[in-house]
Amino acid sequence: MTYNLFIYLIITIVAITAVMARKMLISAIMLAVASIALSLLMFKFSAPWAALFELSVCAGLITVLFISAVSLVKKEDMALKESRAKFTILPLISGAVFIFMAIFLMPYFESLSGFTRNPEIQPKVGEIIWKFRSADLLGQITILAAAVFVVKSVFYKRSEQ
Amino acid sequence: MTINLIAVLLPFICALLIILISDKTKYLKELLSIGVLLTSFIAAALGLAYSSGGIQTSLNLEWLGEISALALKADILSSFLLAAISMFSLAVAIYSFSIDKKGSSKWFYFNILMTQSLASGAVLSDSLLTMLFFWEGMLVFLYTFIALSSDSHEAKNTALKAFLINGATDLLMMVGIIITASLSGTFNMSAISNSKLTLIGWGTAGYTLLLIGAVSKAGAFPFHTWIPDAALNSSASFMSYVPAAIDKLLGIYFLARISIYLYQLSSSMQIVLMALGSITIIVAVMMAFVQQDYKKLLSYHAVSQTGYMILGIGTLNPIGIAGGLFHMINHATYKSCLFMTAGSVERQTGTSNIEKLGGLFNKMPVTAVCFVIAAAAISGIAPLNGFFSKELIYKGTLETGYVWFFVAAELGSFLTLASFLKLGHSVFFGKTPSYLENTKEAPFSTLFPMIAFAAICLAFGFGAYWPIENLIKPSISQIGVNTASELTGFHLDYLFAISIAVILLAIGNHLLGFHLAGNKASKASDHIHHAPLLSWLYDIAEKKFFDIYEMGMRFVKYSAGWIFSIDRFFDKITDDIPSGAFNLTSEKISAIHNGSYSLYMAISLIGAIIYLILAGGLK
Amino acid sequence: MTTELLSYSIIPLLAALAIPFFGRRSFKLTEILSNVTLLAGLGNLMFIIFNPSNKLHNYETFSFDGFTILMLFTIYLVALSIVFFSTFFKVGDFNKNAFYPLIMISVSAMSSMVLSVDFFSLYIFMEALAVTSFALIACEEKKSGIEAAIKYLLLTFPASALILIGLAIMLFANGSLYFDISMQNASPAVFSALAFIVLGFAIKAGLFPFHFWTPDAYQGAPATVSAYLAGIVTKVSGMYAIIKICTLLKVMGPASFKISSPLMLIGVATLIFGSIAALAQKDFKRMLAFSSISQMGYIVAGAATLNPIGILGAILHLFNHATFKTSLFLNSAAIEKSAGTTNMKKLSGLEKNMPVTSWTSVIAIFSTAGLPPLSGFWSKLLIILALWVAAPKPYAILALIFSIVTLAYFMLLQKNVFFGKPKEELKEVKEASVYMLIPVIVMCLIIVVSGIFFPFVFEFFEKTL
Amino acid sequence: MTLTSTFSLDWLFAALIIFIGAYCMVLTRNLIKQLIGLEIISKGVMIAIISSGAMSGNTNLAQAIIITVILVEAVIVATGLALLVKGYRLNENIDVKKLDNLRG
Repeated sequence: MTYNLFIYLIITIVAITAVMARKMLISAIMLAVASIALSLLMFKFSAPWAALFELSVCAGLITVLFISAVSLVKKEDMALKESRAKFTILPLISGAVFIFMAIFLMPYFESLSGFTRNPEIQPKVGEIIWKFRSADLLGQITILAAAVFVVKSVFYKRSEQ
Repeated sequence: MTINLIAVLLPFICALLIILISDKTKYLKELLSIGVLLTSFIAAALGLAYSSGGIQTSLNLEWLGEISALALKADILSSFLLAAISMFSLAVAIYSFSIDKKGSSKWFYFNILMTQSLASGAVLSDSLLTMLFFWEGMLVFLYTFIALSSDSHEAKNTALKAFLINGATDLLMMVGIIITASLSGTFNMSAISNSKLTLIGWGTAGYTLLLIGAVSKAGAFPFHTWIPDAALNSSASFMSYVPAAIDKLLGIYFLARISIYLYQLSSSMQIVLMALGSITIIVAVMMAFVQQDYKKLLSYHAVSQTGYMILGIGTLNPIGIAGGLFHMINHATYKSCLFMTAGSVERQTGTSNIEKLGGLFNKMPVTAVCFVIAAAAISGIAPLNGFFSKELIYKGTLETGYVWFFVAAELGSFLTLASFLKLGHSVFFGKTPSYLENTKEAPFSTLFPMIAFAAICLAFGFGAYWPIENLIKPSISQIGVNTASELTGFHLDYLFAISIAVILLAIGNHLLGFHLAGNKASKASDHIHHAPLLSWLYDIAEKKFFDIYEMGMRFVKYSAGWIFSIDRFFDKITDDIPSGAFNLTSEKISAIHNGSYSLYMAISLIGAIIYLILAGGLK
Repeated sequence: MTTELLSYSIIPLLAALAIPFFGRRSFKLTEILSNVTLLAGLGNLMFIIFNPSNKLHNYETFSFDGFTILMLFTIYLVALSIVFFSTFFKVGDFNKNAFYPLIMISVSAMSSMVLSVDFFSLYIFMEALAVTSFALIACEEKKSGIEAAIKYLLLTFPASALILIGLAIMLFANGSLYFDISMQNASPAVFSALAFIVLGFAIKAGLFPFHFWTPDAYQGAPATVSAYLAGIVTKVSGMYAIIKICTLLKVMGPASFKISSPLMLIGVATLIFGSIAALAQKDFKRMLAFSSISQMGYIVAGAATLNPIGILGAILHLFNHATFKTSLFLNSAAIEKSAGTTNMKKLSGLEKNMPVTSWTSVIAIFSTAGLPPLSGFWSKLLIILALWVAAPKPYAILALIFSIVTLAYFMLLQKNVFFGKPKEELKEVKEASVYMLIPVIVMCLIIVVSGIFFPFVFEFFEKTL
Repeated sequence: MTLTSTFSLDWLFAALIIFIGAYCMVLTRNLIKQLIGLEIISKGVMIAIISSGAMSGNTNLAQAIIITVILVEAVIVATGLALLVKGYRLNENIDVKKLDNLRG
């Protein structure tokens, strides 16, 4: 319980920092930190595969993508004049919302957990993916193929030049 | 049933075939259509023979479960109407063979065939829903029929006018059908007729809406205004087919069905019906009397005669109903014939303005004789068919005890005869203008249907006993009218005397007008046209002040302004209030309220939360 | 997944992967390959549907329901029309080497979505579909396309999150995400999950308070892509799932009205809002977009009655919407190509120049407005009947009234664009080429034929649904 | 407050993180920040999924789902960034507020 609470606090604080940060680069790095914390949580929930993926894809690949995009549009950091006030009040608002949720949503979550229904069998991850969720494999292939052509179509002018 | 279905399905298939035939082929489309319509007519006539022989057939295709069934039933009334419709389709198809002014002949025959198919389906339907399907289908082809009958912009406008008027009333009728069905629990007309509905509570609304649909189809006041416009802007073939024949047949058929078969009417509704009939007679015949265009004059008469039929059915006694139905078939015959003469005259002389016509009797003798017979029939001159049906209607009206409606009908009769005297005199008699010296008789294909109709006028007049005994009586006794009393016969009673008096008065009036207008027959109506008060009424009527469509358009124009301002108001609300709410929360947030995207996102999220609360997700 | 029909999703995927290799040789081959793949699929589907032996055996040999097969048919039909149309529609600065593969991948994703038997595969294929649509919208080098794509991405992202939350609830409340298992124990938690999932798909379908991205996406996208999006993509990605869930809710008893009644409210609000907003539009494509929103309202309202008739009406209206909206959008594309604009203020009197386009528009418009005997009439009739029977009466009346408003704004459109006096600068406008007219004419034929032979259509669904 | 498992706590924080992400997506003008908000929301959703998997003793199914969700998320972010870069090349800015040419 304490471990979970600790991780959640880290993720919350990191997320707030990512939103509040003045520089986009810091936001991107904060996001990576949040991903790492989340993967630690997943280890705790005994979901090692998910944690590995989270670590490699979210903390790795996505951060790289973000940082390269940020470096392309770097000067916008200065150009975009945004009011800071809405971000500076975020911690306060988050606190208020947290209290609100603890009062109003907690009972709802408690009542939801009353309806838990455990499955009879508990197959292994590989088994699940191959036997029960083979459709997802097709989905993954589809979405990866889509991603390839998306990038190809969006950057079409550039690849020609 | 199969034999009746031929009249529905064969024209439909042929219509689809006609689209495929190239525009360049000569006579192929015409001959194909005439052949198909001839087959349909023979089939329908055989069907009529079967059902008058007591064989009542029906067809049920249950395909919507409890909601409805595709139910067709051929009782005597339906078979009779089916035969009549097929006859008019055939006649008009033959007539139009050598008429050029009918638009593209491909689309003309396509429309005729589609109308024949759908109208046949409508009269055969036993389920209100099936009938509605055919009825609404006809609406589409009414539009294309008018719109394609001429290249002009006016034709498209008139088509739109006809479409909107009939579309609006059909919509009302649809609501009426829904009410009727929910009151009785079924769409099936035979089932409803077993326990007739009464005019209590919702029943009144249901019947009134159905009534609007029926009389609007028949072209009664105030839904008639597209007919005179169509007379000017579309072809004589169209006029002799749809407004003169098919619409009357269907409208009056449905009126008879609802008023006698489905509903048990009250005496107050009887007055409403009779008043509607009388008003239609008077208003339309007044307008007809002063027209200077051959076809437009006829088109107002087509409206006026509808009034007689409604009056007849509105009497709710056997004599009146028989008269109404008999008048329906008679009117279709002679009015079709009259429109055909108009088309022939227009074809041969190039104009339909009666001021420019004259003395055509010698040039076009057959057309003229047909005109005289049909005109005598419509005016109710003694031994022709119009006389007998009108006499039945008068008798029925007098039997109800409301003398005023009888007087109105007689006044209508007087003006009808007067206007036909004027029309006939100025077109076929008098001096022949020099530019008409070379006019020739119309070709045989146009004369044949005219002669046939004139012959029917004579036959149904001299032998009025036969159609009344064999067609009208069985039809109405099958839909539940007691026909014990004698319906026909030539009586030398007071009605005959009155009719003679009316004829003499009309002739006198014509001679007076002729004299006052300086011996110009086409101006013989001027002494009434320019009478004080009447001239003012005529003026504003000519400006379409009373036209329900124009009224609607005026209303739409004003209300559009209103709706626009309401729309602006809501626009302001959707634009300003969400941002206004944000303003209240914090001025800072409003400053960063960055245009459209954020607003979209915020609204979406707020909507999501509201939905979840509504769905009880957060309980 | 329904394995018998799996090839319908795998073959386009393989074709998409093969296209870059063909495209390097000759561009023609790409076009031919895409057209042939889709045509073959469509031919197969038509064989399945119209095979007389199936009818003889009363469709008992069908191992899948009519809804699935109809959706597959619609997907292939619309995609083939679009691909065929764009083969001859050479406008704009396109990357066609990516355009065709993207279309093929989205066809594959849509087919997989239709064939899914659990909520999670529904979700993942929906995402794949969404990703391809973002790219399709932005495949032209235009500012408006980028703007539309970004808005589409960001504004529909909450849908993904909501669906995933719903899935998370479903996961512990049921232990499984399969449709049939999910429905076996209807605990309040399952209803919560369904509420979230329905809400997510409502955003994807562009229903009333969540519709903001729809007009932007349709207006900003290239002409053929907007026809594709409006005709099928957004319908499958949002509406299919909603109807599917409604068919599942149908068997869950009275408690399901907790979900369906707010959904019905949304549907009616959408149909009202869409028609009212469409009245004020100045742009051809934007008006079509709002009309599309309004028709979505009809479908949702019909499905949310949970009445067999209403659900059938919704399914048929989905199909009819695909036919008439595709033809209208393709017509708008033809006009954009010929006249150079879709602004209705600049267009007038095109009927003389483009008669076929004008008349096909009339047919599509009449079907949208629900005039008999066109196919749109029947589906709307079924929906309104279902609303009358199984919903508060005012809903049915509103649906009826706003179907007249539909006719009104489309008449306005027809009048502004095709009728009226031709403008001087539009004198030289030419009719679209015959090949570009073929898809539209085929769609119109389907509208007319399926309207006239509606009893057979009805019988098919009665037996197979 | 005695909790039988960490379920309610997990979901409470998941909700909070989702709120932070949504706040970011509604209020910021910077497109990159929009995408970061999107990422934060997905983090919250993933917490919810893994927690419900653990709750019902169905962690493996949850894992399988999370793997796919991560993939999808990566593709969506990649698409978003690609569109952003292309938009930057055409518009010379990444301001959401200036994306308002489509209206009417």
